[in-house]
Amino acid sequence: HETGLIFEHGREDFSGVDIDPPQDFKPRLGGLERQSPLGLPGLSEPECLRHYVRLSKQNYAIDTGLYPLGSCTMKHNPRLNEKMARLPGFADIHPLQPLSTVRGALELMADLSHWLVTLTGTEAVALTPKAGAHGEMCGMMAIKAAIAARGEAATRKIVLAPESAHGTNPATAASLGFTVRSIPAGENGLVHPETVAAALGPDVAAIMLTNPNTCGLFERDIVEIARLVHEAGAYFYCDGANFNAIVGKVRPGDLGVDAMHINLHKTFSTPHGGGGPGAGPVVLSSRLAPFAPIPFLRRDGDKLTLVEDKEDTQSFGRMAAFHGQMGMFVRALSYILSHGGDGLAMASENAVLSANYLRVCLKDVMSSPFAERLCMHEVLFDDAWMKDSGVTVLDFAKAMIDEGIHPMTVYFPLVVHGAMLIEPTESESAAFLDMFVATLRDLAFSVKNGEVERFTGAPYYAPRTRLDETTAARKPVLTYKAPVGGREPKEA
Amino acid sequence: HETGLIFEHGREDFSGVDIDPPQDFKPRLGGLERQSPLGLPGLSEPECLRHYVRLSKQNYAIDTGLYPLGSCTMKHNPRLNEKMARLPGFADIHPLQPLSTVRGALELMADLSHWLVTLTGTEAVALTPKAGAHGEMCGMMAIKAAIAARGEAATRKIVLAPESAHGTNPATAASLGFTVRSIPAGENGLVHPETVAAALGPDVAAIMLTNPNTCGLFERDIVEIARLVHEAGAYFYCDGANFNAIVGKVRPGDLGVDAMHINLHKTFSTPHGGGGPGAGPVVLSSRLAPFAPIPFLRRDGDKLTLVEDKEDTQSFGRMAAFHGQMGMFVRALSYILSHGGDGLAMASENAVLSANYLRVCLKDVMSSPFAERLCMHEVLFDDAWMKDSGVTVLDFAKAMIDEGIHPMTVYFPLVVHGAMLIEPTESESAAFLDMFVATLRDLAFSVKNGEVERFTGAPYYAPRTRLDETTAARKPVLTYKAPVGGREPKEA
Amino acid sequence: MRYLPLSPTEREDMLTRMGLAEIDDLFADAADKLLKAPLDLPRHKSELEVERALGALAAKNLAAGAVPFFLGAGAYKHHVPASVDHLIQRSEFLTSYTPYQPEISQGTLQVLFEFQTQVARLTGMDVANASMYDGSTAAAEAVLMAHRVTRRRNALLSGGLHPHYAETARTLSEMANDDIRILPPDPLAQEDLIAQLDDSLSCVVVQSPDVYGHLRDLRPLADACRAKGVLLVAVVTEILSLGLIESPGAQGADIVVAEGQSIGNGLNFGGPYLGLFATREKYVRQMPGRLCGQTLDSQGRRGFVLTLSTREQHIRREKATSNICTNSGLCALAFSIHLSLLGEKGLRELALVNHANAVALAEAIETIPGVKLLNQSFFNEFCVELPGPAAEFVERAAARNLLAGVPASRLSPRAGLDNLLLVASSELNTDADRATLVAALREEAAR
Amino acid sequence: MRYLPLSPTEREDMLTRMGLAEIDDLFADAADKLLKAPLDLPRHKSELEVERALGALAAKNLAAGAVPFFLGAGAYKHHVPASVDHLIQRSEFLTSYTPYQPEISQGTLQVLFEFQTQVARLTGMDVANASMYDGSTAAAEAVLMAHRVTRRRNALLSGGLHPHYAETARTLSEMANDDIRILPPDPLAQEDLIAQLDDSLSCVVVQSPDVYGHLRDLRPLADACRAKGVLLVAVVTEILSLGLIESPGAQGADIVVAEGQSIGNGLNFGGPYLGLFATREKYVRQMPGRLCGQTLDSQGRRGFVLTLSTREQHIRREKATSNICTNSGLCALAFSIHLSLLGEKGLRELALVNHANAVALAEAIETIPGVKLLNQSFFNEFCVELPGPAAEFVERAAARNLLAGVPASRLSPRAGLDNLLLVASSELNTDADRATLVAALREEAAR
Repeated sequence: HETGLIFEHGREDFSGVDIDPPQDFKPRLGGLERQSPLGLPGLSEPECLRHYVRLSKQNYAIDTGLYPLGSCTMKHNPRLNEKMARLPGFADIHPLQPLSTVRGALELMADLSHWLVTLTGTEAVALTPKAGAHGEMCGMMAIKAAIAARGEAATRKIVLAPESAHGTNPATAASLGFTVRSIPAGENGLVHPETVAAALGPDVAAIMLTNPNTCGLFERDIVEIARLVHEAGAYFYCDGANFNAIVGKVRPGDLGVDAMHINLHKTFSTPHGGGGPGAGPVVLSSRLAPFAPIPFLRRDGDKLTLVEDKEDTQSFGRMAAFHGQMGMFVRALSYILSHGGDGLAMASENAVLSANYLRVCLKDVMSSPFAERLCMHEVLFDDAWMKDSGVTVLDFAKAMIDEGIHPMTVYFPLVVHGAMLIEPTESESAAFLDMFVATLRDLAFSVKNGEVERFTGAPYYAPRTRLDETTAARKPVLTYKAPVGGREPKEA
Repeated sequence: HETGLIFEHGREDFSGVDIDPPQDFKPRLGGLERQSPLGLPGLSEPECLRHYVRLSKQNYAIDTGLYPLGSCTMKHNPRLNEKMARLPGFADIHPLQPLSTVRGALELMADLSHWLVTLTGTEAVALTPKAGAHGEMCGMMAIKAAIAARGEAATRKIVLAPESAHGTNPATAASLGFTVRSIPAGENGLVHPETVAAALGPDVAAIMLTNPNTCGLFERDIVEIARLVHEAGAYFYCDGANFNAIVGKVRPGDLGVDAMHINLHKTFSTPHGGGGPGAGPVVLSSRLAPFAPIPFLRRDGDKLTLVEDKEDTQSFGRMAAFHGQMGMFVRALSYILSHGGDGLAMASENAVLSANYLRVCLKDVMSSPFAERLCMHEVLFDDAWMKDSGVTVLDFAKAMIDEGIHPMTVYFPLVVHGAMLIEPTESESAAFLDMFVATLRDLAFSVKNGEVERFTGAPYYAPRTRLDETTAARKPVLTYKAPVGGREPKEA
Repeated sequence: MRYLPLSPTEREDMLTRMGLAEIDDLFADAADKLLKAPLDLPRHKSELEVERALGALAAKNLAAGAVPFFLGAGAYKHHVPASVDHLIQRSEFLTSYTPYQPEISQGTLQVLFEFQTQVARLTGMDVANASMYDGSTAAAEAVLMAHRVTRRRNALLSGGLHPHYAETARTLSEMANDDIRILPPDPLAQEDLIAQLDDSLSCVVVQSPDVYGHLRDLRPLADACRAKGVLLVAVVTEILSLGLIESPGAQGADIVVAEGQSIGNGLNFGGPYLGLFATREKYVRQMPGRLCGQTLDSQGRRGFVLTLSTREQHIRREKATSNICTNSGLCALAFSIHLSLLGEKGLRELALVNHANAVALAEAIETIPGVKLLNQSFFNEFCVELPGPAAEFVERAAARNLLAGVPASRLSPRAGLDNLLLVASSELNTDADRATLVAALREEAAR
Repeated sequence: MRYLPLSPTEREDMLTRMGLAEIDDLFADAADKLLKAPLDLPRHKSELEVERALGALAAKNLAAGAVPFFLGAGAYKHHVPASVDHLIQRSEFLTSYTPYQPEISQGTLQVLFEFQTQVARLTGMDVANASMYDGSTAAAEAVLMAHRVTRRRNALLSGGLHPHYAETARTLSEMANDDIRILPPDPLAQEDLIAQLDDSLSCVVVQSPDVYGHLRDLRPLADACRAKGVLLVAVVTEILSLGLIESPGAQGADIVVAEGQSIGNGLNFGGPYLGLFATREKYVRQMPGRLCGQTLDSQGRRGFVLTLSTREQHIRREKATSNICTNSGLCALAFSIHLSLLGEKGLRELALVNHANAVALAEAIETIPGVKLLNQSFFNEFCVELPGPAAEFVERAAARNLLAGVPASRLSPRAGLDNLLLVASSELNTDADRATLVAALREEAAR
C-alpha cells in the first residue's frame, strides 16, 4: 500500500497534540488575528509514526548499505554523537543566555577549535559558517576583507579556480563580486604550477583549489602553487571537502593554505540527515585570522568570552544569527575525542586504503585516466569502457540500485567524460568492499555482454522506477493541491 | 544482499568497544581462569549498526502497518513512554538501593497500583509478576494459599477452565498441582451457568475464565457464574488478557472476580518488543489480598515501605528476584496518565467500535458463528466460507502478507474450526480500517473465484517464502555451527 | 578503534594486494609534507570517557528546562513531542544523503514536498523551498533574490528587524557591493517605512512580530511597495505566531522568510536551525535553495524529485542563484513532523496558549511601578523598560537560577537600549515561573 | 486524545453504519455492570504534563550514575554503548510481536538464533533458549526441568545461591508439592555439597561467583553429581564474569541459568531483566521457553522459525513443560547487540577491567583496621565484614551521596548476617569513587 500525503489522510480538525486551550483572556494582537485558513492537516500520533516510518523505508541510508557517493563522504555516524548532542546542557541552552551560564558551551567551542587548528596547522578558526558553501563564503570574505585592508579592493577582482572545482567555488566567488578565471588541469588530473603562474597577476585576489582534488588525487605541486600565489600577492583558498583523506597525515597549513572550510558532516561524521544541516568552520592563516567574522571566542587568561560586537575589531562582520551550528560542534567533538589523534590518522589511512583497493580490484574491467596512479580517498572512473555499449553512466548507476547498492557520484567531476567517482570511506568492512567489487564486476561484465535491458530499464526493484525529471522541471509542482471537484483520495 | 550471521562476518579478535586493558595487577580468580575459547565474534560499530538495521527491515511492526493479531493487542506504543522509562531516576536505580534513595520509585508503584485497583474495582495488586502467564501463576498461587489457609488444601484440587481458554490457563493450573476440568462453551460461544454449576463441587478450587472471552464475546452470565463459584467455596480467576476491551467501562471486581492479571503490554501499551518483556500485575479481591507475594508496598501514613520479608505476613512467598518490571510500570503509568480516566474509557470504546465495524463490513463475505452478535474488541471468523475452496486458513493468512498486512490470529481459539481472530485495537484510523476491509474483501472474492495459487504459494513478496517448520522441529538446529571443512562464508 | 572495521591483518592484506609495503606508501604524492610524528593530540577515548568529558562540559551550562525561562529574540523553547525526536533518528532519515537518486530517496523527497506545502500554507504563499540554513541567512538570500527579480541593488531594512538578521544581510551586501540601508533600532515601532520608499529599492525587509515583539500591519506597506515596484520581504522569527496572526502572504508580502526552529527543534545554543523561504509562483525560478517537485515514474506512479536544479551551483556554477548546496534537512523533517502532529487545530491552540501566557505575564508586569511595557500588541514576546541596565538585571537573575530574558543591548550593543529587556513566554511557563520573574522585576525596580 | 485516531464524527459514522445509537450500545452484553459514571480518576494529560509528573517522581530517586556506586548482588551497572539503545528502539524491533509469522519476522528470529548461539558459547553448553523472564525464574524453571529429566522431585540449593533465587524456587516447589532443601547462608563458602548428595536428588543448584562473590570450582561437584544421576544446575548472576572465568559448561554443569541484565541492559530498579537458560543437546525437549531454529524456505533460502513449540503451553496446554509464553525479547536483543559489539576480545577485556578494579578496591579495604574481606577469590564483587550493622552504614553513606553496597541482611533478613556488606566494583568506578568508599569505611570502622 502506498503512503499517501499527509494532506490526503490528515484532518484539519484533528490534532495529535493535546492542548488545553486557555480560558478567557484579553488578546493583544492589534487587530492582526489570522483570518485566512491554514489548511494544515493533523495526524494522531499512531498515524504520524506510521506515516514517517513508512516513508523512511523508501530511503537508502549508510546504516542500510554501502553509500559510495564520491565527494559526499557517507561514513558511519556514531550514535554516541547523537546522545551527546542531546545532553540538556548542550541541546537546551539559548544562544543569548548570559555567558556566565554557558561556560561549558564556550569551552566546547574552544576545544573543537583547538583540534581543528592543530589538525590543519593554521592560526584560527571561524566556527559560524553553517555548511561547506557557507564556509567558502566566509573564507573568501576574509580574503576580500584582507585585500581591502591592503587597499587593493578595486584592483584584485579575479579568482582562479580549476575546471574540476565543486560548483560552489565559482558560485561563491561570483556572489562576492569576483570574476572567475578557470584553470585547466593537466592530463594527469593535476593543476600544474606553470598554468597557475600564467594565470596569476596583480588582478588576482585568490586561487580556490580543492586538495585532494575532485579526481581523488593529491595535488603534488601544491606547495609550489601556494608559493606562486603568495608571491603574486594573492591568497590560497583550499576547498576542504576532501580533508577527510589527510586528517592527521598532512596539515593544510604546511601546504601554504590561507583559508579552508571543513565540512564537519563529511570529515567528522555529523549526520547528513537527508541533506543537512551541515557545518562549515573555516580555518585561517595568520594573514587572514584578524578578519574572521563575529562572533568569535577570545581567551582572557582562564576566561573565555564571545566577541559579538564588530566594533574595535577588523572582523568583516556577521554571517548568520547567533554563534554557529552548536549541535554539530558537539557531534564533531564527540567523534574527534572518540578517535583521538591516532584514530583520526587511521581513519584517513583506511579511507585511502579502501579507495585504492577498489581501484586495484576494478581497473581491469572499468577505465580510468588515472587507473595506475595512487588515488586518495576516492577513485575516479570514466565511461570510455562503456563506449558504444548502449549503456550510459546513468543507466549503470540505476542498475546498481537493483543490486542493493547506492550508486557512486556520476558525471562529476566535469573534467572526465562520464565520470564515476567512488568513495568507500573508512567505515566499510573488508566483506562489504569485496561485495562491492563483486557487484561492480558483475555489472561490468553484463555491460560488456550487451545485456542492455538490465541497465536501461533500471531500477526495477526500487520503490519507484525511473522518475521523469524533465517534466518535473518543465511544469513544476512544488506544493500539494487537492484534486479539483472531488473529495481528496483517502489513501492509507 | 542477504544479511549473514554475526558468526559469519564478525571476527573474534576484533571489538567494537574500546577498552584499555588494565596494567599489572594480581588476579584473585582462585584458579578458575577461563581456558575454553568463547567463540564470540566482535563487530565494529558501523558493521553492528548495519547488521541490526538490515535485520530489522525484515520485520513487520505496528509502526509499519496494521497488526490485527487477535488476543495479542498490537496497539500504538507511544514514544513518550520510552522517554519516561529512560529517565535516569527510573532506569538507573538499583533494586537494592536503600529505600530512602528510591522514594519516587515506590510512589510510582503506588500510583500505578491505585489506578489498577480503581479501574478493576478490587482490593490490592501484586506488581511482581513478569508477564501474563506469570500473573496467572501468581493469582492461582494466592488461591492455593487461601485454600490452604482454610485447611482445604487436600480436598480442593480441581480447576475449571473452558475449552476456549488460553493455553496458559491449564498449563498454569497443572504446574501448581491442580487437575484441570474442561468446561464446554454453549453454541452462542458463552459459558453457561448450568454447565458451571454441574462442574462445581467441594473438590473445586477455582474457575479460570477469560472475559471478554477468546471468541471476543462478553460473558453475559458472568455475575451469575461468579455467584455459583463463590457459593461452592471456590475462587474466580479471571484471565485479564482481554481487559483492554472494558477498561473504564466495566470493573471486573463488580463481576465477582477474585484475581485477575493485567498484561501491561496489551492493555497499557508497553511495547511487545518482538516477544517481551511483559509485565503481569495481578489484582486481588479482599479474600485473596492477604496472600499476595512479597515484596509488596505498605503505606504507613505518608511513608511507603516495601515489605520484602515474608515472616509475619500471610504472603505465599516470593515469585522472582527484586520487585517486578519497573521499566514496564513507568511505561504503563505514562500511558495511563496520558489517557486519563476519560481517555482509557474512550480507548476501550474505540477498540470495540473498530472490531464491530470490521464485523459488519466483512460478515457478508466471511462466516462466523457469531456474525450477528455484538463482539467486543476482537471479531472471530471461521473457515466455513472457505470450505472446499482448496485454500486453508493458513494460506489465507500468508496471502495477507503479500497485501502488506500482518495476518490475524489463526487457529485460535480452538472452539471454532479454522478460527481467524481479528483485533484492530483503538489505534487504527478510519482510513486504515477501510483499507483492511477492502483488502480482506478482495482476498475473500479471490478465494471464491478459485484463484488458489494466490494463496497456496503465498507469501510471494515477503523476505522469505513459506518456511519449513516441520524439518525445523524434526531436526532442530538451534545454534550456529561453522560449516565443516572450510572457511566460514563471508557474506556482507 | 570501534569505528574502523578494518583489522590490522586486513590492512596488511590489502596493502599486499596492491604491492605496497606500508600504509604511508599510499601518501606518496604528499611525501614531503607527510607528518613524521603524530600531532600533539590526545589518543582515542572509549565511549565512557567521551561521555564523561562532554558530560562535564554540558554540566557547566544552565539548561533552559531546569529553571524559569523567558528568552526569545529569535530562538524559542517549546515542548516537542517525543515522537519527533524518535523519528528523526530513524537511520533512513538520519544517515541518508541529499536525495540525488530519487528512486531510493522517496522518503526524504515526500517529506520535503509535504514540508514545502506546509510552509507555503503557513506563510500564505504559493511555493516554498526545501529549507535553508536559518532565518538570518534566508533573509539575506531574500535580499539577493529581490535584487535578481527587480534588477535593482538597493535594500531597505526595518529597524524592527532582528539585528543579527540585519547584520547578516549587510555583510553579504557589502561584500557583493550592493547597497543596503538599515534603519535605527525601533523599539516603539514608530518608524514610517512607507515614507522611505522609492523606486530605486529592490525590497523592504520588515519583521512581524518584530524583534521587540510588536505586531506590524503589513497591508498598507504592501500596497505602497506594489505601487513602487518594490518587493516586500516579510520576516518571521517565531513561526508559531502564524498560528494566530494573519499570514504575511495574506497581508501582501512577496517573499516570506522565517526561522522555523521553534516548531520541532530545540534551542541548541543557536544552531542548527531552520530557514524557511516562501514566495509567489511567478518568482520561483529566482528562488534560492533546493526544491522538491512532484512527477511520475516510468510506470505512471506519483513520485518526487529534486527539481529546478538549473538554478543551483552544481549546474550553473558562477551563474547560480546562490552558492548554497545544503538545506537543513533533518531540522525540516522535525518541523514537518511536529506540524503534522499539531495540525491546524493544534497549531492554533498552541499559539493561543502562548499568547495567553504572554498576556498574563504582561498584565502582571504592568502592575510593577518603575517597569514599563513598551508594547501595544505582541504575540508571545514583548519589550520592557527597566529602571537600570537590563544586562545587569539578567546577570543577577541568572545567578539565582532565573533566565529572565534578553537585554536589547546584547543584540544592539551601542544603540542606547541599555534598559530594555526582551521577555518571551510560552506554554512552558507555569504560574510559579511567572511569579518568580515578576518578583525579580519588582525587586529590581525597587533597588 | 492524541493516541486515538477516530474523530467524534468518524465514531458517529461507524455507529450509524451498524445501526447503533450510542457507543454504550456496543456494551449491551455488560449492560447491568456498565459504569454509569466515570470513575474518580484524573482526566487525560498532555505530554508536557506527563513529563512533569513522572519527572518529579524520577527526581526523588538517587540515580546510580550520579554518585559513587558499588551495588551488585544480582543486578549490575555497566556502560552500555549508545548504539544498543538506539537499535532496540527501531520500530521494527520495538513494536513487533512474537514472531508467529516467520516470513515477516526474520529480523527478530535471526537475532534470537544469534542470541541462542552466543548464550550457548558463553555458558559452554550445546543449546540455549530464546530467553526467560530473569535469572531467578530461570533458576526455578531449571529445578522443574531437572525434575522432568530425572523423574525425581527433590532439589538441593546451595547456601551461596542468591536468596531471592532460592526463595523463588522454594515458592514454586512448595506450590507444586515438590521437595526442596535450601542450605543456610554460606558467606565463607564452607558448605560441603558433595557430602550431601544422594540419589533422591534431581539436581543441585549452585551459584558461581556466589552471592558473596566467591568463585566456586564446580568440577568436583559435577563429577560427584554425575555419579549419583543428579543434575548440576549452575547459576550465574553476573554474566560478565564468564569473560574471565571458565564456563560452567566446561566445568561440567548440565543446566546453566543466568541473569543476563548486566550486558546491554540497565538497572531499571530490578526489571525487566533477562533470564538465560542453556543446557545439553540431549535435554532440549525438556527445556522450557521459546526456541528459535534454522530451516529453509520454499525457495531453499536459509530462514528461522520458532520451533519445538509442542513443548509449549499454547499447544500442549496442561501438559506443557512450563506455563511461560513470553520471553524477554527486547532485553535479549540488547544483550545480543552489546555482546556482538564486545566480541570475545572486548568481553575478556571488560571482564578484566572489572576484576582489576575490584582487586584494587579489595586491596584498599584490606588496609582498613576493623574491616574484614571474607573472600579468597572473587570476580567483581566481594563480601566485607564491618564492625557494626551494614544496613546502617549503607544508610549513612547514602545520606552523603555514596551508594556503598548491599547489606547481606537485605537479602537474608533473619540470618545473623547483619554486619556483612556486599560490594561490587566495575569499569565505571574511578579512583575517586574508590577513595570515597574507602574513606567512608575507614570512618565507619573508627566509629
